[in-house]
Amino acid sequence: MIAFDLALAAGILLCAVSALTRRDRTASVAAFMVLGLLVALSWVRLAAPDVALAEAAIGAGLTGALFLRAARRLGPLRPAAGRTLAVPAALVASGLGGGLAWVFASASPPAIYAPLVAASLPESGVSNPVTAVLLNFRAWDTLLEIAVLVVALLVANLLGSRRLVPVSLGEMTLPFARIVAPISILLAGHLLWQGSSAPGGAFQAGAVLAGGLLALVLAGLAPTGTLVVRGALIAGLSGLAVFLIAALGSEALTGSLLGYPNRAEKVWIVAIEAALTLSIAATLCLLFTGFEKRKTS
Amino acid sequence: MNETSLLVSLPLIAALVAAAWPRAATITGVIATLGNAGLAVVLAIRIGQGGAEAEALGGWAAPLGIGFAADGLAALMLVMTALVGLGVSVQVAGAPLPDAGRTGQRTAFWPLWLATLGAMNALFLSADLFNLYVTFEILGLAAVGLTALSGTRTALRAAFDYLSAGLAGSLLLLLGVALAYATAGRVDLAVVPELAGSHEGRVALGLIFAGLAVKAALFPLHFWMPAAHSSAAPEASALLSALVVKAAIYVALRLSIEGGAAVELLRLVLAVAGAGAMLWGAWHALRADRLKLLVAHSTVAQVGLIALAIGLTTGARDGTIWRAAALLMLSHALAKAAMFLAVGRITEELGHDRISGLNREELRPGAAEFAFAIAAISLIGLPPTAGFVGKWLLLDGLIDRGAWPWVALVLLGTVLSAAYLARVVSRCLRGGPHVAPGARRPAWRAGDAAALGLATAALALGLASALPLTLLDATLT
Amino acid sequence: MTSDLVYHVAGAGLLAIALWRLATCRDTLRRITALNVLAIGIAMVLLASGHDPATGVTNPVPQAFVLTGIVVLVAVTAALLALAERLEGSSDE
Amino acid sequence: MTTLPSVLGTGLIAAGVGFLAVAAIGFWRLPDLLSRLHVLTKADTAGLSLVALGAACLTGTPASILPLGLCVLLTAISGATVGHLVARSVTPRGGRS
Repeated sequence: MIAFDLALAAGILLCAVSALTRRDRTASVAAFMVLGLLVALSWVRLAAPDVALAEAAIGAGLTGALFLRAARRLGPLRPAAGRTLAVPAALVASGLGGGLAWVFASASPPAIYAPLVAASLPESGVSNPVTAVLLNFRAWDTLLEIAVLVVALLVANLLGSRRLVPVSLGEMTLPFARIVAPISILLAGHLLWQGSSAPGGAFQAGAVLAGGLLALVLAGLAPTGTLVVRGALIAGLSGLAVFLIAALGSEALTGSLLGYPNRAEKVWIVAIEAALTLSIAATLCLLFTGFEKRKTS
Repeated sequence: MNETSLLVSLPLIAALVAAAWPRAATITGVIATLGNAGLAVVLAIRIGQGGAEAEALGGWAAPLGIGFAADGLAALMLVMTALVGLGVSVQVAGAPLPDAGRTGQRTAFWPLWLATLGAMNALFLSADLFNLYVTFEILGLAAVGLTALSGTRTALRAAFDYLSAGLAGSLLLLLGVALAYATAGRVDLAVVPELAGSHEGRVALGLIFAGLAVKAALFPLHFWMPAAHSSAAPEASALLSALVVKAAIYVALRLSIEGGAAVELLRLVLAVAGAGAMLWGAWHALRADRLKLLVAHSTVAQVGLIALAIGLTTGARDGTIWRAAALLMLSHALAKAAMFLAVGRITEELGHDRISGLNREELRPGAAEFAFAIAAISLIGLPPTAGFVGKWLLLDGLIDRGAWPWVALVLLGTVLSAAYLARVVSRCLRGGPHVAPGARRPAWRAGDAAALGLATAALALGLASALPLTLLDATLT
Repeated sequence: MTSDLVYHVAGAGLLAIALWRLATCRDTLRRITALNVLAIGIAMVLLASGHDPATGVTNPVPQAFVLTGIVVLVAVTAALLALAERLEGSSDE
Repeated sequence: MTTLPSVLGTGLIAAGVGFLAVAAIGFWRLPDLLSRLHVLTKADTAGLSLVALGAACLTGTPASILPLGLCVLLTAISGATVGHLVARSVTPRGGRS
């Protein structure tokens, strides 16, 4: 398998160089998306399927889509003014990279988390350790992470980012959207439910759902009125609201912020995750489609 | 319910309410800011009397879970944030609304400010390195929103540079946290002394400090800051300069207290960078032609002074220098917020902020000029302000150690800050023959009250500096 | 040579490429891409550190860190791109 | 280990990978966009279906056949749609090809 790892690593580095040096914006974004998929593959090799799912859906898929939108709107890359810093910068960067590789490879973490997770997993209410960490042991991180999504939504709203107006793609795309959207809903539900015992969870499910919604929007099948955008904004905000209310509610019940009541942990976790899935899907969708219809170009 | 939980959750809930119902944004924002101030004061009183508190979120003890550490230093920072927030909220809520564009700006201001508040509170309480990274991301994004609030092209450009610099800083921090995990196997704050004991750990701490330096706009990584702070709306500049920059400084202070004597080299670098920032910021403030730019460059210089103080901390908890650093942070926050609000008012009255145009005949100096002068006194460090007490403690500690070169540097920085602030104060407080007999007085606005209130607080804290100092005694060991 | 070492080196390589690009390029979209590559590099070294070659299991805590990092990054990227697009639009006006 | 399903599965996967390799070579060597599309859409769908079929033979559980079938369905339909859209974007407006 070492040969596969080496080939994968080489492919990853090649894609990164290509994504950061190609002069054609679309080619560079395409290289970035391939990079995301290869990286997801490498994370399967590193025994992190939860992360691989999220990277493929969010890192490669949605980020790539955002980059494509921006590449279209920003226009072609302007030729840079003659700068001669490239060679010294490359030397410094490769020195730094070499140093970091050496430092990271020589450090080996003492096993502190693994035994703690193993000992606490039965009390967490779920059997997938990653979900247990995300929604129980370190749920406060996750709550703040949802807050980051909300603030990004607020900033995009403030900027009045231009709304994506779907061009007519012809009726050949209709069957695609009509099949993909329901499947994505099913898949999101499956990932959400599966997350408590196997790879999956709110983020992966939310990203898949957002993908299905975007297929509908791009095929022109979804309503795009001002009221719909406003509803989506409220839905995007509601995930954090539910999480915060659950945090304070659990404190009222058990005396500890985000300390779920005994033996009811799974109910709390799945309820929070369900709210997060919807809200993440709405947020990611809105971040891609934008808010305001503006006349410029 | 516990004050700490409410301090971190109420601002976020209020931010959601303000975002979902723009019409109720102002009232929600004012109530939440008031409530937050009350909670912060209650918590500070309890900690001052009962000592530091630690809490394990969800009942999961560190290192697996995330802990809250509510000690004297954190409580002081919480109160500082609450006070500055109150002042700025008064200014925004009381500002007249000449046109519809301003209304939109004001409704967009509240959710962003409340998210900033929630993130700051979470950051001050957090005792976990990865959790700190996430709070920094909220803070960075919300601050960028505040920068872009005015919607002008310069503001957007500054917001973009700010966000990309901030993201680069966060990623450096995250790299450091990753290396901390790879070295020590855990990322709670108690790991810092352990990190300081190995080569890999010291590299990790170095990366974390580098990320913090970008976020605090520490020389020579300050390139993004003067533009961002001078092109934003005055209330946003006040928040960014007085509070958001402090978040990174606070974490640097916290880490160097936790790290003890073992992070000596890092602290030396910090002190040198601080000295550089002090001189560079002062030089540019002396040459600035616009008032807002002068105040923004003075932030670079003042942050440099605080970084210098943190760098010269010996790490021992009984030392005076870290107390000086904490007090300087507090006084700078109050004075700088007052200054930016005053500048906003002066600009509003004059229609420009050119320093050469502050000598005017047709307009008498008003409350804003007065507030600016008091804030300047505190920033320079003249008695009886909080800035004076901070600098006195710093010099006292340095003289005790016989660190004369550093004493000279601090004094030089003080002289320079007096020089650049005098450029403004000497012009705008001139009365007598310069003012024409029929000169009008500027109208009284909420912004004046806010600026005066904050400046007075900086003054009063100097007289009552025993309060923050006793609070600092309750810092976690 | 183990596969962990391969991914450590690959992650550090990503970091180096991204840092080099950040230092030498002024184009907004390129810089945002470089920041994303930087984040992927960090995630890779973090996961490789959490991987235990003896048992073949990766520690769930760094996995959760990386998941959080991915979501945070897409949020910040979306905000940065919205700003970049807005900047481009306002220069034309 | 050398039961009939495992031999069959390995053979099918090898055949699928062969298809994909041919598609990749075609994509690399063919001169213009339309012929490249032609190669990609067909050979890819066939290659992936063969790989999925092989994988189904190797695992042999009904629980794994459903997601594999879903994979094939989604790739087939998205490949066809994307191919159509790319072709449309280079065809002159109003022109029928």
